[in-house]
Amino acid sequence: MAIHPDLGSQLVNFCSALLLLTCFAIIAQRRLSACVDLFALQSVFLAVTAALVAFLTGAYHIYIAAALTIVIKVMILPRILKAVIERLNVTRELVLNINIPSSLLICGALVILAFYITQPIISLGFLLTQDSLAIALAIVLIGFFTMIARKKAVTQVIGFLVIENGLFLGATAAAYGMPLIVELGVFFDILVAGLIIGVYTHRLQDTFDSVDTSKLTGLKE
Amino acid sequence: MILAVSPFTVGLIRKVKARLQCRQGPGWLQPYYDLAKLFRKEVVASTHTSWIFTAAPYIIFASTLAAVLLVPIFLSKVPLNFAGDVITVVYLLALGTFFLILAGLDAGSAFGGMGSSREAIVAALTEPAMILSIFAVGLTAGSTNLSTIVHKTALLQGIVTDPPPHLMALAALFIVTLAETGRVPVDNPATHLELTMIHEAMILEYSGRYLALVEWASAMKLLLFLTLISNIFAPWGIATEPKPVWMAFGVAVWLFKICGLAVLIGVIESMFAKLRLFRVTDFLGVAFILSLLAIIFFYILRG
Amino acid sequence: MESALIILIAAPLVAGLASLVVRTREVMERLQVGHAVVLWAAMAAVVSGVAAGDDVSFGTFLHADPLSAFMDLILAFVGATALLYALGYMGEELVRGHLSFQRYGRFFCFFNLYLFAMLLAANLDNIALMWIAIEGSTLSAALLINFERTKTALEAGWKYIILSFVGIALALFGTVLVYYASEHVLGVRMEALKWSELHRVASDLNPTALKLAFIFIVIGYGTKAGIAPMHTWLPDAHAEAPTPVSALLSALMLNLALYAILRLKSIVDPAVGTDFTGPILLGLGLLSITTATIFMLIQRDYKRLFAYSSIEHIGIVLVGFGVGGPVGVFGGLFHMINHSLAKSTAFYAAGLVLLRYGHKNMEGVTGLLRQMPLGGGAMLLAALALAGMPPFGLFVSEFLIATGAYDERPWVAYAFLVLLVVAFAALVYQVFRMVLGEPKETGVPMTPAGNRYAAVSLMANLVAMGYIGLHMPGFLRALFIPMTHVFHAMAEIP
Amino acid sequence: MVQSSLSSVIVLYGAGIFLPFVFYRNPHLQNLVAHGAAMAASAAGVVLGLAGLWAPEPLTFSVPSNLPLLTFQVRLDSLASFFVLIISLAGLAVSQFAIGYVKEFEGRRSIGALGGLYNAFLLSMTLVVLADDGFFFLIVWEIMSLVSFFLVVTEHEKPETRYAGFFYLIMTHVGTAFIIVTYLIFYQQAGSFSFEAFRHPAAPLPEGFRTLAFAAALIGFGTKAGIVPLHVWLPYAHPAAPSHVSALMSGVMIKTAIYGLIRVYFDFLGGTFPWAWGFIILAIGAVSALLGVMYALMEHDLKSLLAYHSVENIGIILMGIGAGMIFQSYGLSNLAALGLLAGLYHTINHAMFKGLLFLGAGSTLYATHTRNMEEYGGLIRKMPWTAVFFLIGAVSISALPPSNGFVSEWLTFQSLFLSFQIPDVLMKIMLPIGAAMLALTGVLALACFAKAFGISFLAMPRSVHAREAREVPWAMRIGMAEMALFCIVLGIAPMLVIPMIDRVTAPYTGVSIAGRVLSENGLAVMPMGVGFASISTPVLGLLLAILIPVGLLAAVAVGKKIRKRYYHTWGCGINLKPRMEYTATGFAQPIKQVFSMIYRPTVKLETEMLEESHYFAKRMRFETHIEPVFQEYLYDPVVRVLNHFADRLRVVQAGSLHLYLTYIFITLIILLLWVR
Repeated sequence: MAIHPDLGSQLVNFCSALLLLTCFAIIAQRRLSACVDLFALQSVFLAVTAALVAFLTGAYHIYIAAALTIVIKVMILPRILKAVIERLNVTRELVLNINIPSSLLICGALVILAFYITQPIISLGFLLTQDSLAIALAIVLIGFFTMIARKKAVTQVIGFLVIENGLFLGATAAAYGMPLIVELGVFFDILVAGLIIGVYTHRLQDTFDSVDTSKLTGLKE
Repeated sequence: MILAVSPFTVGLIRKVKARLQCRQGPGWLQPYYDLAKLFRKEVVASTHTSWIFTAAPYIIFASTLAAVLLVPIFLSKVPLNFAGDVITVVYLLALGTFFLILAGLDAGSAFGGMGSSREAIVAALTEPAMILSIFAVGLTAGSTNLSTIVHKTALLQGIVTDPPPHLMALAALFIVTLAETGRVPVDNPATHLELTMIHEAMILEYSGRYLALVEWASAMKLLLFLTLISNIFAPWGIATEPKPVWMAFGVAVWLFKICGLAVLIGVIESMFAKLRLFRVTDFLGVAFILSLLAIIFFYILRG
Repeated sequence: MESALIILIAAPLVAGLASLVVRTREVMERLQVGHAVVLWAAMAAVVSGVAAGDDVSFGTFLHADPLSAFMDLILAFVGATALLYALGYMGEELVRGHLSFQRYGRFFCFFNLYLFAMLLAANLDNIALMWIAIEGSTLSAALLINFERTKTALEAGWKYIILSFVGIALALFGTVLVYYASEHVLGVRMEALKWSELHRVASDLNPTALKLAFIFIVIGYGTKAGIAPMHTWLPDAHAEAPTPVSALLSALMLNLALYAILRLKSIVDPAVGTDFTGPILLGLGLLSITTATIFMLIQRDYKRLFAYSSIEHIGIVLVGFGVGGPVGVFGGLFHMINHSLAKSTAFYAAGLVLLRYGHKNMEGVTGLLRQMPLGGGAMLLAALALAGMPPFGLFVSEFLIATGAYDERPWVAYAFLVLLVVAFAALVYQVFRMVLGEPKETGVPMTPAGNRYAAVSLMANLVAMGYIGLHMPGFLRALFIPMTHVFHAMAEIP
Repeated sequence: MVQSSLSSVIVLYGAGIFLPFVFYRNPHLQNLVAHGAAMAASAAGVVLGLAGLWAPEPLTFSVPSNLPLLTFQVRLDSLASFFVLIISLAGLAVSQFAIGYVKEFEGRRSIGALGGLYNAFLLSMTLVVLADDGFFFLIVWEIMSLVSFFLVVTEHEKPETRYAGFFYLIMTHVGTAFIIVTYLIFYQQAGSFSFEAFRHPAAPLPEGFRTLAFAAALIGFGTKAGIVPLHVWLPYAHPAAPSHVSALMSGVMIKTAIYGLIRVYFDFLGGTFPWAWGFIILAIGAVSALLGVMYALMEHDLKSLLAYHSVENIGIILMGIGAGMIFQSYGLSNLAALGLLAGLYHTINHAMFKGLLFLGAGSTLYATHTRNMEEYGGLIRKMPWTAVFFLIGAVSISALPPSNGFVSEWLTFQSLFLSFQIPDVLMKIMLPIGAAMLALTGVLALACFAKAFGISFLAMPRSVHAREAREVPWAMRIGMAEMALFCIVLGIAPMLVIPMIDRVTAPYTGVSIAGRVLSENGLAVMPMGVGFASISTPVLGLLLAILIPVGLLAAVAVGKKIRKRYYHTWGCGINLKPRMEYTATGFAQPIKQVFSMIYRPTVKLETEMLEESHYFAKRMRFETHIEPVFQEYLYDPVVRVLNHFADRLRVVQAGSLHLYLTYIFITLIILLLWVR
């Protein structure tokens, strides 16, 4: 059955907009476990978006990608992170590099920037993924910003994963997803990365008995 | 010629000074007696000295004599003319100075060293003025070759053609002469007081024939400079052609001139006091400036 | 040929997995030595094949064009010497009881996987798969840097991971953008990611998309390449990693990341014209040289010193490609290979010093020439090479780059020369303080076995340096000419 | 002929580099092999130089390299041949000397390394002057610097040696950078680095670039030559090296810079330039000469003293060349040739007598194990040969007739004096002033060497070292003898040297002046004909030789046979002790006083009085230093600023991960905005 392309693009854009919103929520959130949940939520939206695109364009390998997203980003990784949080019993982040209101403002600026930058190439985008590229870029930037703004290792990891989500959205939206093998490779890498980071955070806790990465300033000139 | 006459000038100067001090003073020929006597006396050499000490007097004597041979005295054309120009003369004398300094150091006495070092600084300060003044004169003649200079000036009476540079150069060269030959106010040949002596300090260790040679050489040096002055700036009457009559006349004129200069020096010596060593700088600075001005004037006048 | 390529890439993987099951040191040594030999042989086959001009590829994904072959040459040669050196180095640690045999084996496993990932990345004819391979190398490197498990090593590792993961993520975004641009020309299929295809249709691709892509790629891979201001992880990682790993990081990984950037440059240029990528590379290059020089001046730790020197040299290469033109490009490429050789040599020597004294503080290190002629001499020669002294090739390449720069933008040449002089002063001053003079500390001398491996690897590197220093072997030139064409420097090499 | 000698030069030096390592078991053999090879190679080099000088047209040989813009090409034109000759002559004598001198290092040092580096040094210098390709030139130039650096730090356990070596390496590297700039400027028009292309560029060089090339070359080569104020490294580096190496560095290596200058100005720039260039060269030369000799006077370290004299003599050479350039720019070809002649003549002279003096210093060092003149004294009786050779060197460098130094300085004087032919009044006045400065320099040099020789060799030994000194082995004496011989020949046989140099200058000035400068019988040297000015060193020598006996005869004639008695020197009643002797410091004191504005001496006098009375000193301590003006006000500030700046920037690498992330983030944003 065919859905009107405008409607399709509306849906896609709506989903990606939701992704963006979750980013802001993460920025605004101090409690770590909540951040993880939000990340999981974002991943769900992501999967939905992917599925939508797959459905609308008939590029079926994207279904697999969506499925993988659900498995890895909604199930496995949040578990790991939760576990870490449990073990470190750091529930909330009290001190931030940049306080929440200004963070939100900056993120707003970043979104505008993203639109501004991608505007010239949007035109070649396929109809129904019009603005997703811009949103993807915005998510990447915000994830990046999260890593700068937050101090705890866990939140930095979340920021990193948000970036990944942005990338995935970009890939899906802009190019109907990379070829399957690429997707698989990427997911594999993300998985391993998540594991290694988990290992590292454990070690950090053991050695520095804190995951406050801003304390890691032993090596300098 | 110079060999023969040089001691006489020394004697003359001494005489003049003596006279000005209302003394009888030694006879004209006293220096000759001294030399003869010294030649006969036995030599006392220091055990610390090396062959340098022995060789130096001969080298000094020889170099001075060589310099003399390059200078036109009463004949404007010297046979050895091609062998060297006025710069060569200067450097030959420098050769003498070099060995004199070494000799002064050789004995290892503090006086020798002191004299040597002072001689060095005086020489250093004198040289530029000398070169420049020579240049100034050379420019008019368009040559640094003594015979040419003398010859030309003799023919076209250089000093008359453009006086200012010549006069300045003359003054400069005269001062240089006083410094180079160790006369008052730079040095006092009569003194043997540690604090003041320069030349005497260096030859303090010498005796007998060595002393004679050195003294003789310095006398020649003095006369050499006087000759230079007289022949460069007032070459009137010098023989321009090797004719007996002219030459005889030239000799007479030359004798007359140097006597005049000798008297002048004598007068100066008895009028001025010796300068402090570090005042010599200013004195020679004047000479330098004069000779520099001479050159500048030369060009400005020539346009 | 195909087989050679496969062997070249598979050998490290096999050797890596094998080293997990090895139980004795002798076997391990035999295994790795054999592995090194195989690497050399396979590399020789591949390079000569490509130099001879025939098409070396396997399946759709593996393809060795001159540029890949060039990377293979560097990776395999230095990788092999690093293996030998590691045998000596880790063997020494083993003998001294600093690490268990199990970890000894694990080290070689990681080490070889690292090599594998890099060799794979160099030969993959697919921009996205290359990204995956490079990500793989990042992961294995993360494990190696933290291998010694000290506090500082952990910190260095953490910084490395976070920074390079961010970088690599940005690079992926860039890759996506390239795909985004290319699929309009090549359609939504695998070919749209093939280097060769992209290169073919480069001039039709959408310029703006490529520009954005290039920015993300430069920043992304630039983080791994240690380009200032993304270099910050590099000194820490190089200083804390086990020395063979530092050598690998400096001599191979930086070049590999650079390779990725240059690949993309060769595609972006036809689309948007050189005066887009040129200035970016120039600016970053000069910035890198400056930063590195400043920190070399005030350096107290000799491993960090060489790390910064790597940043400097990456900057020099960037300047070479930034100015472009046959001379500049040639200089840049020649600089890459010479720098890998010299820098790995320097790190090998530094490792010997570290094994002897057990600390990295330059104050305590003097009179190396007296105390350990091998290490001291090698360090001296390597430092002179790195400082750009003939008869080593770095002088030639730096001079060529300056010439190329003078052709394009004279002021760049002047700035470049000034920076080089200061860098020279800094490096030479620091190294000579260590090498000359009388020894202060006695330290622990090495076992003959360890020394043997070290000597072999050092000699191999030095000989290679001398060999390509002032005169270029035919096969290398046969590689270089087509490579300069890859970068659209079509003009004849003078 | 040429080809064979060229190849034999390279092969023999090569053998000298590598063979010593073959005999690593036997240092003595290594020594013989290395320096034997060097001698043979230098001999071949002499042949090569002469052959090249008299060859009808320049010969070229080249080997291709697969690298872009680089060909290993050598060209044997008259200029190159002349410098090859200088290098090889010096190399011959020095290698001979080294055989003896290096014995001292056996056991303490790797003779193989020392000998190999020594050969490499000679080879690189030879190639520098032979190179016919800018790229190749720079390579051998850098190798030359590097090798000489290693030779300088031979005794690297001494901190001051390390400092000297490092300072030298940095300075010379800076110089090289400037040379690179020079060549790049030429390259821009020529499109290649071959000197042939430099000579005949596709398009003529714009005026601005010509000036830039002039300045860059002056700084670049000037650093190596040691012109003021770029000379600071020289007095550290030259003394630090082993003496035979110092002889080569001071005598020969800095001449390669002179070669480079002539190559660039007269060959590449075609000898057409404004008079200002010549004047700048002349002025720099005058200043270098004067300051060089003045600092030399204050030195008590014999080798540093000689090093400063190198600065002085480079200055004199540059004065000659500068005068030549001025004349050239006014189109007075004959005089230009004369100026160059003077400069080049002094170049070869300085190579010889400075080499000789350094070998002499090396011998005293070998015998006394100290470089401090205050600890010498009376050496003339311990080591008579060395004394004689040193004296010859001293006379030559003091330019006393009939030595070789006199000839070249006289020629310089003449070329300065001839300025009255220049139409420009300013120049007319400036050049004589230069002459005055040259005169002052000459006399100060005389004073300095009177001091050097007098204090070191005459009077009583001032220290136990000097008392126990022994004459040096034959190998060293022969080496010095060779050098001395070269000096004398150069002095009394200008009629052989001038035609040689004339072949060098003729291509650049377009005129051959050998016929005009030499009288028919070849006895006299005369710039403008005998009527103008002339010297004849052979005759002068003869004259002195005759006149010395004359004095003797006179003495004998008047005062019969000599009676001689030896007794102690009179020391005011007390019998003389070495401590009472006049010291080098004391000797230089008046000069220091007079030129105090230049030296800025600082004097420290500590007096301890006796408890009983405040009029009797127990002990006094007297210290005096002269201020190293250039280092204090020119070099140290640069280093200080750089370090301070670097130190302030530590914060960039503060260790905070967030900071690092921020760098990347900001870079990303900036670049993205830049693209848009």
